Amino acid sequence: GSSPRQGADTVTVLAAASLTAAFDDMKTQFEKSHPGVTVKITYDGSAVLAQQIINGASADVFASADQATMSKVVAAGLTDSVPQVFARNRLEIVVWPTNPKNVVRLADLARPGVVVVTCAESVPCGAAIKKIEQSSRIAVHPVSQETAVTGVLSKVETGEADAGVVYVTDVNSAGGRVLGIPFPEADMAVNDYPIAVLKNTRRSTAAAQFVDFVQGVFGRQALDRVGFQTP
Amino acid sequence: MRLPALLFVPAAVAVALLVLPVVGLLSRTDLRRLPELVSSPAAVDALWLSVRTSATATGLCLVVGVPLAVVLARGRLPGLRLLRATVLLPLVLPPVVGGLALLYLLGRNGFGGRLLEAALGIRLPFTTVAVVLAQTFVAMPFLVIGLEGALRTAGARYEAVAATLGARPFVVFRRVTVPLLLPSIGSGLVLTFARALGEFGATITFAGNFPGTTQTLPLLAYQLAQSDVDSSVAVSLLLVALALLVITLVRPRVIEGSP
Amino acid sequence: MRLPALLFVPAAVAVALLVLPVVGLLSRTDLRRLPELVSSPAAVDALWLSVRTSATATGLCLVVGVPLAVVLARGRLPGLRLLRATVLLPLVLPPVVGGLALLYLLGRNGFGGRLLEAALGIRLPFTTVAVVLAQTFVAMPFLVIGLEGALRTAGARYEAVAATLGARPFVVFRRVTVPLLLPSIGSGLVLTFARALGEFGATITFAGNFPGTTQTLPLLAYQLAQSDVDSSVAVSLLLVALALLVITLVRPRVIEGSP
Amino acid sequence: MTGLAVDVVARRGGFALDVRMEVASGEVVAVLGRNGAGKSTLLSVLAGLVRPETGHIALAGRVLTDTGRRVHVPPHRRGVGLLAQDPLLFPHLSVLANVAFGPSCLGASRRQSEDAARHWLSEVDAVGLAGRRRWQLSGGQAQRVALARALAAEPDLLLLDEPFAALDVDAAPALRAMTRRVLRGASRTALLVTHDPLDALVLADRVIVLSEGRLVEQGPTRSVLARPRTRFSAGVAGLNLIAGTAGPHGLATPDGTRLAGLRQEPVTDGDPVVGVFAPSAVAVHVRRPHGSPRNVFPALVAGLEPHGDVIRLRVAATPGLDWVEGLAADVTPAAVADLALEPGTMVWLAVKATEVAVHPAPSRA
Amino acid sequence: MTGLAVDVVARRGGFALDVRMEVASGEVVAVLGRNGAGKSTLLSVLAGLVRPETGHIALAGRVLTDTGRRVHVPPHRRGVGLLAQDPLLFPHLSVLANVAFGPSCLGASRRQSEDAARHWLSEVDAVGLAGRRRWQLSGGQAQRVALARALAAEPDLLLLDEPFAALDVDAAPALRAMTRRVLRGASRTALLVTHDPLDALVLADRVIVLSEGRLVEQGPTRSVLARPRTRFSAGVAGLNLIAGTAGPHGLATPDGTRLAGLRQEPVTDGDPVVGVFAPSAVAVHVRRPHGSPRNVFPALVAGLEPHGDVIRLRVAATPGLDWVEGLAADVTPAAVADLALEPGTMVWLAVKATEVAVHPAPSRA
Ligand SMILES: Nc1ncnc2c1ncn2[C@@H]1O[C@H](COP(=O)(O)OP(=O)(O)OP(=O)(O)O)[C@@H](O)[C@H]1O
Ligand SMILES: Nc1ncnc2c1ncn2[C@@H]1O[C@H](COP(=O)(O)OP(=O)(O)OP(=O)(O)O)[C@@H](O)[C@H]1O
Ligand SMILES: [Mg+2]
Ligand SMILES: [Mg+2]
Repeated sequence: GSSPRQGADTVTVLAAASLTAAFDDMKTQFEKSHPGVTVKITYDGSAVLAQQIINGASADVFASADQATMSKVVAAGLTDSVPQVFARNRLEIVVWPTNPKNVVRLADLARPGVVVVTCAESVPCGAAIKKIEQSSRIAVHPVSQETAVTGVLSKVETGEADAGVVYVTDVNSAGGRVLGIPFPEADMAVNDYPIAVLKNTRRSTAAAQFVDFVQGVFGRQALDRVGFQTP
Repeated sequence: MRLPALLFVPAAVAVALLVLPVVGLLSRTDLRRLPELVSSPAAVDALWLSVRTSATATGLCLVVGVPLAVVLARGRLPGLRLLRATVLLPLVLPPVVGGLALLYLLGRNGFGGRLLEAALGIRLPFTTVAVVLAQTFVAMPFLVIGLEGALRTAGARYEAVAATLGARPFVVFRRVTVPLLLPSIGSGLVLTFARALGEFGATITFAGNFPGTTQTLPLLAYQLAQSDVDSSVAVSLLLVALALLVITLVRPRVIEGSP
Repeated sequence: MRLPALLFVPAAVAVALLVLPVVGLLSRTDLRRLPELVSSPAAVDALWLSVRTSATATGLCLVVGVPLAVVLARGRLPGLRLLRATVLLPLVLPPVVGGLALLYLLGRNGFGGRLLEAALGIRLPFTTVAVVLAQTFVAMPFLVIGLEGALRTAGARYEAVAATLGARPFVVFRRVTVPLLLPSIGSGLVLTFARALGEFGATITFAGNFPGTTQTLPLLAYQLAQSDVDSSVAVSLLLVALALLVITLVRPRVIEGSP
Repeated sequence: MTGLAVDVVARRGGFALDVRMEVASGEVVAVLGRNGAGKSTLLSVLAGLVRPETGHIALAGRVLTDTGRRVHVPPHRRGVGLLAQDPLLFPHLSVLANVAFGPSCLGASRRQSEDAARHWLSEVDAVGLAGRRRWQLSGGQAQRVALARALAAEPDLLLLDEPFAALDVDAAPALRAMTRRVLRGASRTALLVTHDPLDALVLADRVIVLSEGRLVEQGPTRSVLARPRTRFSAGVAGLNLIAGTAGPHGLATPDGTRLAGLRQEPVTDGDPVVGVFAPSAVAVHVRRPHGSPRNVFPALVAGLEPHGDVIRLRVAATPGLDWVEGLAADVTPAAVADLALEPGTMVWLAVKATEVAVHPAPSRA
Repeated sequence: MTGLAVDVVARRGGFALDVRMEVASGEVVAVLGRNGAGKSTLLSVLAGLVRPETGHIALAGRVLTDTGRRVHVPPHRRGVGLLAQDPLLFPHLSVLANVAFGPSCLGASRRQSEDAARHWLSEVDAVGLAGRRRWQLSGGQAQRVALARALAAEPDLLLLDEPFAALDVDAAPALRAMTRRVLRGASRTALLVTHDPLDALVLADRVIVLSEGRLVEQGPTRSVLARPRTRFSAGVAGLNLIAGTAGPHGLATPDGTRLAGLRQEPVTDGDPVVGVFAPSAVAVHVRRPHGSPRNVFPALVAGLEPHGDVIRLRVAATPGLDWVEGLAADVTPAAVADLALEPGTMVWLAVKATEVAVHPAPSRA
């Protein structure tokens, strides 16, 4: 059968959806600095990607949006290197650009009359907000627990919800269609992004080079541009 | 009628294609954990919500879809051909985009939504009604297209006979068209109910995902899949069992007809 | 035949339900940006892949689905009733779980996958073949159920006549059953193609989302939705246009029959 | 006038129906004609199932169709009942419910309509079938139920398309008598398509004959059957008919043969006429006879059929004498044996001039 | 034996067919019987479309059905052709392709089958319809095409279910003659269901009569029609028949009335017998006659129908004389006028003992 690898010099990367902008940037630069090597990147929810790896998707590099998901792949014995954290992401409140409900703090989300959407607990951004709610003792009552960050964003973008909670990087990638509002409690649940070379890869050199590139100067710059913190 | 032996080979391939994956699914599921996974409050809530909304959506499809099918098959309006193509819209629209379309129409900023809010003070998104609407939108073509085809094949001969016996058009519809269509309505409803029951993309986009209000079984299954594939599969199997139950209960009675 | 006036009210409601959301969608889309969004290499690749895979899947459904429908409607096997219910499995399984089921069967650790790898050195998951399989799996019931219903309504009288004229079962199938079924096969194929074209959940789970290999149009639309809702909608509209094109091209010819 | 007035042109594919006729209220008209002549099409037009291209239909003073004024009363409001050639019983209803359908559409209660249905079923001798479904009936049983259903709807104008075709010899006379009683009793206007002259004789006041979509002959039943003007109605009446032009001795056929006969009505020489004579008036010889009969012509035996106590012989034409084709002659079984008549035998037919009645021909035949 | 041997019991809902019969090779048998008697069911069983419950069918030495040995040759390998009551032309094929279907199934090339189809279409006078579809045909046209299609398949055993029912008076004799030629020419074994005695007389060597699923009478066509043993076949033959038990003077009806007649075959007193007499032998009186005729009984006029040159009168029973129901008497039109006969008139029927032929009755009737 045909495989997603098209040439001898292709590195296939599976990356969390929130990395889309940063990794697209890196791909261009990496291919420029490594002539003859093509990078193919698939973006999706980390859990979905992990599931694919475990079930035999042939890929060279996996960049996850959280540690828990990466550990599943490690536990399945499918990594070739020790996963390394290369980026951090923190939550931000997201509102309609004009901020009609005047939301400025996390506590404003608990105000009656403010329609809020968050992620479901089973996805990383939902787990994070849950953690924050517990430690800050502020109870947010969302009308919907979205299963993906995009769900939260689209509800705020369309004006259906007054506010949501997503990652900084998501706010940035949505451009001017939403407004991000940082809040201090976000420090309580910072998300770590690990990256690893996968087992069975026949191009471990190029794969390792890409992992290094992500952690290198250019990678940091690219991550920084879209709002990631780098360790 | 004797069936050609040659037919059984592709038929068997088809059955294999349909059944083996489900066998695969079962083989990887820890059936002992099933009862526990399936009886969690979240699963029970979602199940009940799914049943209610899918049944309502199916009913809605029946009430408006049967007339639409009759108009499409028997009507002589200009632009009928275009109308016939529009019935297929929800079928080809990716469900997520379908949900978006509903949101643009009936959301807080959509013209329909503004109208509803101004006139009746109703807001649809994030409510159970939104779930029903999303399901109706995606499932309706399944009823309409099958029925229209059946009406065309059956022809209008019995309807003409009824008219010569003095039956008004509505009487013809009620006492001839619909009863003759019952087997097709039956199988169309099965498809519609199944589609509504499995609906995910449009629901989550238009109605969101809140336990008890808008979190149907497929939404729960999807959400669980992010963290716990096993319970996700378990919930899906619950869905399958439910659908098969409804189908075997409803189908034979409706479909029974002349030999 | 005159249609009862009362029928037009629910029919109009149905049309509104189907069409207005799409109007909402168009009203919020910047149509001037459309050509640019739609002609990106990614969109073109995805479009082409979608067309190829959906057409192949539809062909596969035709080849194995028609025989299955005939066996279900005309066969006299024990357990036929159970078989009939299993045809509905892919319909009620949430597509993501359907994809999971395929993965469990044909994936690296599934028994089918191990067999294939050992015997032929083939790995299916995350290949274009996997896309076709996923689409076939979810779309097949749409063909089979409609056809089976049509076969039941039509009855076996013409087939009996053919047999008394000396036609072998296979000749009866080829020269009587299939031609008489053509209108239903036509509308069944439309549904099947549309369903395959819009297939998302099973594809992404079983085949992944690799541009050029497995990233069909709905997958692209999904991916774009993460960053750029507008292009996502644009791509979806491309999908709709494509489906409507195919349908209006194929449908009238196939469905034309006796008045 | 309070009956039925029809003047329509209707098209079905390449076929055109062009009929103008009037039927008095309470009159029963038999519609005769070859297969494909347009009989069923005419009934469909009257019932409102086929829209005529142009024309006008009025029943009891009500305009049912007027293409000029774009009037087309829908079938259910015409008061026109149609028993089509195909019984088309509703498959989802019992026999009783099928027959009760019409009465219940007229507003009768469920009980009343079922009583009416039982009454009509007993009229067609099918009460025993009340609980059955269509596929549990034999061909003739279905035909009876369809007749009962059409009668039960009590229309102003009843259209019957070969109502007695599938019935057995016991049932046909009984149902014919019943139909006669119903039509006469309620003095209901009716059109009856049939291939059986008996139906026309027993039931109809008047006969019309269609050919290729046109009305070619009409008149009181007995006079049409006694003095047919077209070969078709002659065939229905069991008579021979030869068309030609009037001459001093009788008529001349298109190929110039002269046929002696007696004029029944005044005609001018050269006018189109028909010569009519009974099969029993035809003598059959194996050698050319030389005797009193003035009309003698050769023919080939095409077929022999028993006809009551005699054998009816049908002939085919010899080259050059096309008009001989299909003539009938009655001979005794003894003569058949004596003359060794069988298909293919060459014979001479002789008819006395006094037996040939010459009538003016209809304008189109 | 090389013909057809049948001994079957078949069930359809509450109806049971129980027939045992043999047909010699090349023989043509007419199947008569009331509506619902089981004629079509018998043909379906022979064609293999209905599986008998128990029994055995053999054709030309081949076993087609043997429920004991679980043999059931499928329809397409029986060499049995069936023209059903409903023409059922394939709607997706042209008329030509419909008729060519059979030949092409026998392995003929496309060209050969179409040639054959054209031949058979010309035999039924329908070549002009070759390019049409089913819905473009009139009832009679469809019937002809279906006949051509059945003949074109050239089966060993041909089953024809009312093949001439919808045909016009021109076509019926021609097609009857053609069918006769085909059946005789190829000496093909055939069963022909009909309600028309003419079909039986012209086409069939032998007649069987079914009643309620059982074979109640059979024999050479002419003798069954001349000496019917059941009221049904008497009806087909146009004769009157009264059933009873043999007595010294003739027969006694179930209600005890004595009917004088002449025994035609030796019978013992008390045996079941039938008395047969022609309608022309019945004299009709409005007052009780006192004359030579020994058999005189009252009746009510039920209907009057023209029958050739005479009027055939059918009577209904007066209370207590049930067996009178349905008897026929032929009278002249003048007598009808003189006696003022009309439905409901009370009359006396008189039949001379010498006109009543007494035959042993069949075991079941
Ligand atoms: N849809 C059609 N297209 C073309 N020709 C048609 C169509 N319908 C009917 N015809 C033709 O119209 C003619 C009249 O048909 P019609 O059914 O009225 O005949 P009919 O007099 O009832 O004959 P029959 O005695 O056989 O029933 C026939 O020659 C038939 O072939
Ligand atoms: N599926 C069924 N269920 C019950 N009864 C049936 C079924 N099919 C046929 N019958 C009955 O079987 C009997 C025989 O039917 P069949 O069609 O053989 O009659 P027939 O002799 O051909 O009559 P006709 O002259 O009216 O065509 C009828 O009384 C009919 O009502
Ligand atoms: Mg007709
Ligand atoms: Mg029959």
